[in-house]
Amino acid sequence: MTGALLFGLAGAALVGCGVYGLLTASGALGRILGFNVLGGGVFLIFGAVARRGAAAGFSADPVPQALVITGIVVAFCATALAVALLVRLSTMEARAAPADAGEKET
Amino acid sequence: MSLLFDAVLCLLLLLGALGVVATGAARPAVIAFIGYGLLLGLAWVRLDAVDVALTEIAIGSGISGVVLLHCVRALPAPPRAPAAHPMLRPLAAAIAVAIAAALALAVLALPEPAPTRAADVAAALPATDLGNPVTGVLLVFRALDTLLEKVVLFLSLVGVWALSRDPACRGRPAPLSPEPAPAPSAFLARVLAPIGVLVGLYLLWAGADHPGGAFQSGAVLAAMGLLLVMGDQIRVPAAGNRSLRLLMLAGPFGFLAVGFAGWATAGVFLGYPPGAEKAVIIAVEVAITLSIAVTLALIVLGPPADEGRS
Amino acid sequence: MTGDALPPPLDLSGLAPAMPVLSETLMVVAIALPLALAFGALVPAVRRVLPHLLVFVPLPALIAALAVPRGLSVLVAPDPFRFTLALDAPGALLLGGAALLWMTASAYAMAYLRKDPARPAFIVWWLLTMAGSFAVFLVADVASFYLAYALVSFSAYGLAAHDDTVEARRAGALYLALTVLGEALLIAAFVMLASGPADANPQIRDAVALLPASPWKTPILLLILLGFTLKMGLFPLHVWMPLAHSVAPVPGSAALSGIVVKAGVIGLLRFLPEGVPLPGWGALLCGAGLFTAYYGVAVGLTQRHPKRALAYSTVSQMGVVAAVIGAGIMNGTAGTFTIAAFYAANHMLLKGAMFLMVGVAMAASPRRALAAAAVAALLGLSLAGLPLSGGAMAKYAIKLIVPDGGAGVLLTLSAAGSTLLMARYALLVARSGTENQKTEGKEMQGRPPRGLVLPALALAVLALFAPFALFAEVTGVPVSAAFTAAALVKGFWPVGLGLGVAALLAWKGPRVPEVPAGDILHAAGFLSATGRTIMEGTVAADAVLRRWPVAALALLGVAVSLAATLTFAAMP
Amino acid sequence: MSALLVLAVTAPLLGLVPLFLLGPRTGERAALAMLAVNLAVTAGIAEQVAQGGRAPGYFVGGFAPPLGVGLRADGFSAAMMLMAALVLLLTGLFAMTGPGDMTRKVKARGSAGRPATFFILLLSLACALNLAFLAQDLFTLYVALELLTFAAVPLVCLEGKAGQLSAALTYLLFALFGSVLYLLGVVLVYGLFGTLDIAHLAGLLAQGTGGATAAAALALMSAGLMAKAALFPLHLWLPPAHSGAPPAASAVLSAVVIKAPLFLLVRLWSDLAPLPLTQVAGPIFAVCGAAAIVFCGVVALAQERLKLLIAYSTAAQIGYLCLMFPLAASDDGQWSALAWTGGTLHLVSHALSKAAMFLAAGLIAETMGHDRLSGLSGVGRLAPVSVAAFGLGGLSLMGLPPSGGFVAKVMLLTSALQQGSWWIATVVLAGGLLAGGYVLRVVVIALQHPDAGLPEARECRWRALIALALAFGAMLVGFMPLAPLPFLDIGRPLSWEGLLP
Amino acid sequence: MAMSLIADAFTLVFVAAGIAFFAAGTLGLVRLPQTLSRIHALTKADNVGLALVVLGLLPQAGNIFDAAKMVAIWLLAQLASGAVAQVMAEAVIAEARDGADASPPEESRP
Repeated sequence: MTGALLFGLAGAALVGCGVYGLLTASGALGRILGFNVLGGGVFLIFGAVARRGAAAGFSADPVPQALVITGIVVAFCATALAVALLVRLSTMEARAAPADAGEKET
Repeated sequence: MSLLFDAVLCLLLLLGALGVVATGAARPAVIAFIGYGLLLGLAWVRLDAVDVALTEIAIGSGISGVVLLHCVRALPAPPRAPAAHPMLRPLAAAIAVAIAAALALAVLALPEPAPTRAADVAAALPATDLGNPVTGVLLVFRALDTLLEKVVLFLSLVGVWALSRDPACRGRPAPLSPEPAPAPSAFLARVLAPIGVLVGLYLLWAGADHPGGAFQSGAVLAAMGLLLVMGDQIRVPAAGNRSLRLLMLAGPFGFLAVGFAGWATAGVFLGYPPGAEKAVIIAVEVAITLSIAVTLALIVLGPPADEGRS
Repeated sequence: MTGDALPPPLDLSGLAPAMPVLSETLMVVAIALPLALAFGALVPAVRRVLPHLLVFVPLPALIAALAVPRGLSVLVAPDPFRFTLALDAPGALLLGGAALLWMTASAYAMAYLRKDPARPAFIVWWLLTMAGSFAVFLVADVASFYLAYALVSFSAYGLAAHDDTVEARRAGALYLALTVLGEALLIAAFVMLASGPADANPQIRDAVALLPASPWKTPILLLILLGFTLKMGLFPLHVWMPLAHSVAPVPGSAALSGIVVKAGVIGLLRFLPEGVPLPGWGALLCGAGLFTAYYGVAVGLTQRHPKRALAYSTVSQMGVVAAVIGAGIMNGTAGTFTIAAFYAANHMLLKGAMFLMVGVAMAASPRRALAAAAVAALLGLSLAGLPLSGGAMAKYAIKLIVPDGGAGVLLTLSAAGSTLLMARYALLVARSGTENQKTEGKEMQGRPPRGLVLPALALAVLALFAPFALFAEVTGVPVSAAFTAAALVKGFWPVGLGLGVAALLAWKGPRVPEVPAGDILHAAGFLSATGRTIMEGTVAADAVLRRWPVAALALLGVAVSLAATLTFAAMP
Repeated sequence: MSALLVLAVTAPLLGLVPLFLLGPRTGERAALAMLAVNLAVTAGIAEQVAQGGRAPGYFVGGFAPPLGVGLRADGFSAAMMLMAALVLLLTGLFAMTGPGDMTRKVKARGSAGRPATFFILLLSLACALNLAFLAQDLFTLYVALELLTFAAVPLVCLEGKAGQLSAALTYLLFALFGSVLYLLGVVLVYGLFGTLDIAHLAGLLAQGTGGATAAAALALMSAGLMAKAALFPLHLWLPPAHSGAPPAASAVLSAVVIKAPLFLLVRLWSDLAPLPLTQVAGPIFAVCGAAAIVFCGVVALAQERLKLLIAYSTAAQIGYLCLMFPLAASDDGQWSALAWTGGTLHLVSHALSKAAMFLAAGLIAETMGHDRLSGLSGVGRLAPVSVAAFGLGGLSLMGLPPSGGFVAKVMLLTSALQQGSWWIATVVLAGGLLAGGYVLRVVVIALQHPDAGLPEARECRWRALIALALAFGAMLVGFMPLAPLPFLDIGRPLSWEGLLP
Repeated sequence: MAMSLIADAFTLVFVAAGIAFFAAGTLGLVRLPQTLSRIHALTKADNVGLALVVLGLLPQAGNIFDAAKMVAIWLLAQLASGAVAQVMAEAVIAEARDGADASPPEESRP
């Protein structure tokens, strides 16, 4: 049981948590967090694969690591866009429903 | 001994992730997410991927954390969410466990002489006289992915700006926090910013041979920019500001220009002039860092507010 | 007896050298002219002059039907598409009849719709249906036949739903739904048919020649029969016809009932193998035809409006045509198709004239309506096969195909039935003159405008005497053979029986309630109810499926099931 | 090493600089020029493929796969690129601020600055689509998919209405869920084989190594692509997103954006996966496709709003391509080639006709002020050219001659019947029936006499003519011969022959 | 040989002390009732703990630059935790003041 394999299994577990988050989140923010946890898990598995591929003087295979860096930046862009959409949507709904703030928000 | 440390770290990671996913309320989930992100950075260090650890902590949990906290503050108290189907949680848990188990089996069943591209990278790296193989892969061997990833970053900012009600997208985004910045954060901004910029530039310079590089330094510089804005040291930049837009375009289109220049010098798109690879790569990295710093900061600041309204 | 190598009746051998080029261009112009004018209607200048041109548009088709030697084919488009036209005996008969009906009905329509604001739209649909009908009779390859059939079917909707009343919209919707169903059935049959011969878009003749040997013979024949009898209006697929024909304006229902229905007839004639005995299918078609013949008469008798009575008469007559074709292919007798086409052409002209007479009667005062009813009665009796009339020629011709066995007797008895229905129709026409003479608001007290009367009478004359000219050519038997004493008696007794029963019924017949148009449609009300519940169920299921948790579960379910199946498959 | 491939990916990006820096009007003209250049480049590639008879390739940066990233254009991708470039150019012309537009109330609704954003997104779409059709590396395809999603999501909520925003958010989150699953598949593939280049992977997979994990990876990637292509039962985001978006945007979304994940699904199962696996997976996709055709067809019939009806029609028509999988994967060459051509022609004719229908629907909604079907009776008088464009597009969906849809339907039917899969034939026919149902329902309403009074607005004629041009394009596809198209077989089976030592 | 022994012993002692302070800080975080006292415990104990750990690791550092970097880390941590503690404290006091005069404080989010 090498270190890389351990983190691979941790990655698999994180994918499980992410999937659970995406399935059960009630609001969009919960889904965004679930997506990030799921992405983190996938990248961790990729890191474990990289670590197993250590050869030719490198302590890990650099190609997957480069892909993970690109993946993290893309995941951030996705989170930022989703958050911007969510914020704009909630401000519009808040502005659209000030009148009936009293009774249950439809 | 280190295996024990890894095991504890994995356990903490799992608990952090469960914390993020299982809590209903938004704010604790985001705070748990930031903590989980830092632990994830540690995990990357244990996997000998220091570049990735830097990126994960700086972008994955740092700036993402800021964006998510900003979102939590902007969200009104969530309305009573309609009660989800009672069977949903157990079913989701079952599927999650099944998928995690299947993946674990797949990871365990990976072929023993692990297939790797390390040898090819080792063979091709000296030609670019770069020390850090990850930067080599990012900027030389798979340069197309990085170029397009910059366009993705640019597009997400265009997407964020498209949400503003001010059609010309020229105005100034709303300030991050409505009330004036408290004194200590102004002090922190004044003291920390120069150090942060120094660290960012160091990361950029070291990136050629040691862990570091454009993404990580860009993120640090963006963080410092945000710190200055939050400390009311500098005004929030307007979206229409011409030099800002030039900086934003420097990354993707500077890289594209170098790519087209590669046709003349190295006879192939995104090829580097033989002999002067390192200089050109560093130039590209500087352009990318500037555009990443500006774009990340502007994404966090959000869409330009309406002309009339504050 | 007869065959393709038939000398055309109008012998233009005088123009011998230019003969092939002339007839080819004639065939192409017959279709191209109405199509071009239909698209030309977009230009306001053309739109203004169209009403006056309309009468002459079918002229090239008429000349083509008369002058073009049979069996001549012309390739209009280059090879990959292979849009070919060809003229054979059945095609020529139906084309000629259609051209005559289009000409007279066009003149009639222009007078009938003179004050209607939506006339230009009607003219465009009129021209498109005309082009489609000529194309369907002329076209020779499978894909182009499907194109022509679709053109005539869908543009006929424009004629049916012209008045845009609520009932017209309902009838139009039903017509479109069944037309689309028919198209689906036919495309399946054509695809199976066309995969026989090597190239992708074969000639109909080659494809049908390979039909008996094709592995999918049964499904092809079933789909072809279903598709075309739906258009012909055989029971139970006839529900749309009474509805559509009664809501359409008079010239529209004349075209619908006369010509558009014949697209189904030509479809059967083209796509059923001639000379190859198909006992099972023949019997099925003949049986369905006979049943429809009697069913049409029975329901037609209960109708209160002359147009609906005529619609059911068309259902009945198409049953007779189907019976003739069925009997013909049962034992593969040669010449069946030409005679069936002759009978259909005769029906086309008579039915068109009768519909126009209904329009004339409705526009006339009670006294003049009686005169119109007299002409209508004469046409009706001719349709029923009264000796010495054109219809008798047609009845005599189909006797040559249907032997004197069970089918023969039933067929002759159906003549009695249709006499009964024609009497009822004449009675309704006579009565229709009185009630709504005021509502028409014609200023000339009760005198129908000349624009209506002249074309109607011209068509009536043509309908009564055209069969005589064509009889010899179609059956090869001299006309005089039909005038022998025995033939006359054999022709007269069914008509006499019919008239006797009609008189009996008129004297003290029971008050039969009117069967609503599209009779079994109302019985099939539950179909639309189940349709609606299915739709609501699907929409509700869609709403559930589009909730986030369900969709996310579906995504993971798809991934897991795909992985599972592939793993078991990949397991050596 | 054909340089045109690189131009196809990078040329549209060059249009972003003037758009972002200069004013909207000059930026718009530059964008249209770039879209025209894009069309010229794709036409050049198609011509190169046709002349050379083999698929041109390009190693970016000079590094051959598996280390570097390769671009390659075979017949199928060249055809798709040409279609996408044509639709994007015509939609761009449609969205251009025309001569009389500044005064029209459409412009006044605060979208003056918006066209610049629209054209930035349109150009990025062009780049993403060309990359998706050309890239031979699984991770580059992931970046292309993300680029596509990031360009498509803002398109949905360009006008900033609340409904559009929630539709865009659902679209973004579900597309991200799909792309993370795709990425998980890519990670497993790299773990197994150490390479991400499709040609190499095809070789390794053909040897039968990888077993269960390879199957799981292919399944995950396919599920991700199905989520992004909104194939039934994963179509939750498509109807609100495509119906809410502005007309030009929904035309592009429906016509070309969902075609890229479908294209990748086909490439995954025709070039990457070995034949026995494809023959096992084919029926599953066919079942999903059949369910999409029938289910979404019925729901489309029940819709009360015109744009929602067309959006559900898109969800249904996607199913047709998935019917192609089992037919194209069968062993007998002739009939699978026919199914392959039929599927491609359906993709192309659906793109053209659906774009025409959405543009026409947009104009109808703009003329009448709403798009509720009950209130649209008699719109044929006000917007005759738009209704004609809608009708012609509908003709292609129904599969009536002389339209591209007819040729595709005949090819799929022939291939299905020859290979004895009767249920696919009946589904194709049922699809035609349902399409007939909802298209004729709209055309009949448009041609009726107007119940209520008609507003005095007129349709914008030059935009309606663009929609008509697209519909005629769909009809022109109908004049393709009913035989397998050799052009589509150039470059198959996939290999870097000639380019790689 | 003796030098490294002493260095190891030095590191062991100081790092252990540092960890003890960290443990105290975390205990404070968990046990103390209000936010203010929690911030107090955290900043005080953790900073001292970090100082001790850094001090303990100095001899292990390879060269002078790494040692300088570790000290720099400690300084940055001091700066950040000090400033952040102040900001949070002000926020908590402001929230308490708004809560007190406006209306009974609705359950403040944890």
